[in-house]
Amino acid sequence: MQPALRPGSPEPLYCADVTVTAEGPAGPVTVLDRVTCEFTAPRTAVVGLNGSGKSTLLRLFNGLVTPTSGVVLTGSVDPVAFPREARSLVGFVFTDPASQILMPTPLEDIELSLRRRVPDRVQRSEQALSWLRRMGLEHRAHHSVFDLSGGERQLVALAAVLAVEPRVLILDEPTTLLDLRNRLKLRELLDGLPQQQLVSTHDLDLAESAEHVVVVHEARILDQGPPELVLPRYRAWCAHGFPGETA
Amino acid sequence: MQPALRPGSPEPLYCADVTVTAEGPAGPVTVLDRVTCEFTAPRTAVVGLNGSGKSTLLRLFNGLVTPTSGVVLTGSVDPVAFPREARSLVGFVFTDPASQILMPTPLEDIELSLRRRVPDRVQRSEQALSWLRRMGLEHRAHHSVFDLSGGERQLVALAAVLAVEPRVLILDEPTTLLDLRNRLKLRELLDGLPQQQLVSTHDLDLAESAEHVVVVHEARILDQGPPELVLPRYRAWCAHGFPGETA
Amino acid sequence: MRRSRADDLLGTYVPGTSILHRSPLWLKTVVLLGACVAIMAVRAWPVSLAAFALSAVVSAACGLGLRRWVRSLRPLLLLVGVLILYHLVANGPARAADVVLSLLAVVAITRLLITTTPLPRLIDGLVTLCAPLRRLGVDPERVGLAVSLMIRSVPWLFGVLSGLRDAAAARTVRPSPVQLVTPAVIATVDYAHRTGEALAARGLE
Amino acid sequence: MTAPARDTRTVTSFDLANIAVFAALTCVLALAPAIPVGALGVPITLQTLGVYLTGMILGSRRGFAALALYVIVGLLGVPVFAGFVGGPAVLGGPSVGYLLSFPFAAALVGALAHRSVRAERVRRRAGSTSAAPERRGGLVITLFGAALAGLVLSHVMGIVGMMLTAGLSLRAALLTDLAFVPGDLVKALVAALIAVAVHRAFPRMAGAVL
Ligand SMILES: Nc1ncnc2c1ncn2[C@@H]1O[C@H](COP(=O)(O)OP(=O)(O)OP(=O)(O)O)[C@@H](O)[C@H]1O
Ligand SMILES: Nc1ncnc2c1ncn2[C@@H]1O[C@H](COP(=O)(O)OP(=O)(O)OP(=O)(O)O)[C@@H](O)[C@H]1O
Ligand SMILES: O=C(O)CCCC[C@@H]1SC[C@@H]2NC(=O)N[C@@H]21
Ligand SMILES: [Mg+2]
Ligand SMILES: [Mg+2]
Repeated sequence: MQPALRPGSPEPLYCADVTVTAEGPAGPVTVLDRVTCEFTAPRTAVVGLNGSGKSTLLRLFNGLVTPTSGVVLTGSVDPVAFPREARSLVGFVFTDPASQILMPTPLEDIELSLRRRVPDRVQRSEQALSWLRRMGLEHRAHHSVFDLSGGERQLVALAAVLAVEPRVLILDEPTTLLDLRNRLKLRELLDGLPQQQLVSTHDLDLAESAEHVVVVHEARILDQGPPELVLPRYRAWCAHGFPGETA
Repeated sequence: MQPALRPGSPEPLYCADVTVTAEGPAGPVTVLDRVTCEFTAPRTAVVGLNGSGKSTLLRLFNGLVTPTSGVVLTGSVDPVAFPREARSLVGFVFTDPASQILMPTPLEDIELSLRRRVPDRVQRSEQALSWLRRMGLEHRAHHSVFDLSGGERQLVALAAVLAVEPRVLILDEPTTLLDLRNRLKLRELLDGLPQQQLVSTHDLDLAESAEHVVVVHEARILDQGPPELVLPRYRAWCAHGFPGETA
Repeated sequence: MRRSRADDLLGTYVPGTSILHRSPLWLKTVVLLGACVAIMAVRAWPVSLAAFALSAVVSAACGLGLRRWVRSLRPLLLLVGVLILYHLVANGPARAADVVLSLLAVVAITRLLITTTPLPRLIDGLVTLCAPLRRLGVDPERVGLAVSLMIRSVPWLFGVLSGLRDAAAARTVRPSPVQLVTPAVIATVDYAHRTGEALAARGLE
Repeated sequence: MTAPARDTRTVTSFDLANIAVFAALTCVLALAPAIPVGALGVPITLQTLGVYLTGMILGSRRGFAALALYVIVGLLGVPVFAGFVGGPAVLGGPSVGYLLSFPFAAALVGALAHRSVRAERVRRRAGSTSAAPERRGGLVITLFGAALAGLVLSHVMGIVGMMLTAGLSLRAALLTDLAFVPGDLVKALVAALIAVAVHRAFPRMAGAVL
């Protein structure tokens, strides 16, 4: 049995004049600074330096971060007022799969995701197994998640999110821990998914595969556009200094 | 004051017929399987899939892992019998700097490294500061390490290891958590160091910069040689299946 | 990896050049802790009140500010309320005033010590203090190292807990508290392992 | 294998890291909101969860050291006790008995818990057919029993502490203490459930498999 995926009409991810400040050690820090943007491409990649604000931008859309000012819209839902609704629309995959997998074995973890929609236990187990099969992880179903390699764990985390059949997929640096083969495998898997995707990444090969690339720099959106235009500029900035910097 | 670095004549890292087994959930697992190798190049890169045994191979040389059978030599020291001596010869940089930085602030962390060799507190403080200056992190000396960005943290970890003036530097995936700019900066820094280096990495650009590349696959060394020969083969294996696999 | 305000409680040092900042640690400790012992021993509310007021004055005079002084006492509010109620009913107002004022005074005075001494100095002091333990086979340097490690681990632990809360929220699942805390404790043990390896790798056996 | 070889006499770097991190865990649990109950205002806190967990996971020697470290750092003035309190003042306060009991309770829990973890493992080695007997609940019950021993120890010391510092009668002290029992029972059970998972993930924590 193959789990059905709703083919998605695009759910625009939209934010207008969003500022996020957080309590730092020396007073408040601006993590996002009057950001306005709209993501509708099938895959949007967010690139930027460590600490530029990528993860914070991604977290806006499922209400994990609340803007200090400004408006956020996930599809037609306001994630600030209705975080539950936004979260059922958006599947969020964290960088560190260890902090995302909540149950001791992959099968149990995916069953946890299915609990609400599939009340029957036998059916639930079957569906969970079929998700693992899609990931090529059937043989790992009953292993402890601590015995899985980094790559396998990241795939389990993704399966657990896909099992809720979200309309939009947000992935925060999904390839950091992966070897080249797992990176290629994950890319192939993402390419085959019908969902709209928003991915933050340091892996510029993955960014290359997006239709739209956004560069976040010092809490603002510095540049955006098609990858073939934006990525060369980003590479140059990394090597020779960002605009306004004395490299 | 600029800390002096001993220019190193190569310290061969050598292992002969080394097997490492570990306790798995279903009986013992072979993590390294009769591995014989010698690393003398100024920079050797170790590549391989997740869980292939790279980190285990690196840890052999400072006695963090004890072989089940076989002989290991770090320079002329046997790290099994003399772990202290091996560790003072070898500086080891871990993937995750957060667990490597042992003190609450960068300055204290580097002072900790200097404690044994510099008994005077004022001198120690000064030398630690001069190491931070070399890394361009002087202004961060008294910040909590949790306020540093990922790149800054990795540089502090490296400085703390360099402060003991080791002859050999072993780095386990030092660039995974870093953005492109920090990756370039770390590479530049490594290029400027006189120490012999052994680096495991999924970052094939970094592997490209080594004089010698080793491919670890399923607990064995599958291939080694100059990067321009080995890396294309490794890329092909990742995409189309390793020898003996039904891709 | 993220700071919340709770992490700051361990890094309460406030830089400055006042007499308290400059005086040697042993002197400061003897005077301040001596005052605490005296307050606890005398057990008279006017004395406690005087000491309490004095701690506010010293706090202001050393450039720490009254606001910080008040903030350090705020967590005690609930406890103070309970104590006042109980002792008013059971033992009368004098006893209530004494219990509450001596508690507040002693907390405020010890706070003066850690706000005017940088943590590394405090740990050095502890190492010196632990010198006699050498005879019992305890290495004082190791005690100091353990304290530093503990303090640097607290923000990390706060980060793990909030990370797991986020993960559960993002999946709109409601795992039981045990299911939620188990991965946190396992991550904690893993972190301790990695820290131990880092200690060994840096030759700090 | 990755852990440096254990030496029973000295504190290895591996032990030191565990001691420090679990002392920190107890701090974090102590700083969760505390609810003062009873006449003396001794609060219900999550500290005892830290005590039971530390004992069950680290064993008696390291467990004692971890909680001793926690208590010493608190006595030095770092605000790590319930309600952000720190300093030697607590020695004259009503909760002194509980606080001083923590290292001993952790040691007691640890001794009992590690013994049963090792016994469980020997049983499994000896040809038990079940795939993962540790999941079958037996170990949860023995670990819960170990925590109960620690619970009794800390409550006895706590009662003595309240009698000495606040001049309560035995009866009044017992009544005050009773308010903590239901909560601590729950914490003991939670600790046992978590510790079983931890021992499953890190089989070497309880020492070499016999
Ligand atoms: N809750 C918070 N409290 C304090 N600082 C915060 C908070 N959230 C974010 N920050 C700071 O804001 C900045 C941006 O954080 P963010 O996680 O979005 O960066 P990022 O672009 O994802 O970086 P990386 O590539 O390293 O993952 C960082 O400097 C971070 O320390
Ligand atoms: N102490 C241990 N107990 C059980 N299994 C272990 C132990 N140490 C390593 N392994 C297993 O041995 C294999 C090799 O581990 P290692 O960490 O060397 O891989 P790696 O090549 O560094 O992988 P990665 O690229 O993901 O870091 C993994 O499958 C790991 O699960
Ligand atoms: O001041 C402190 O930090 C110590 C508080 C002690 C609280 C005791 S521990 C045993 C019992 N169970 C609780 O939940 N609270 C009390
Ligand atoms: Mg991020
Ligand atoms: Mg590795």
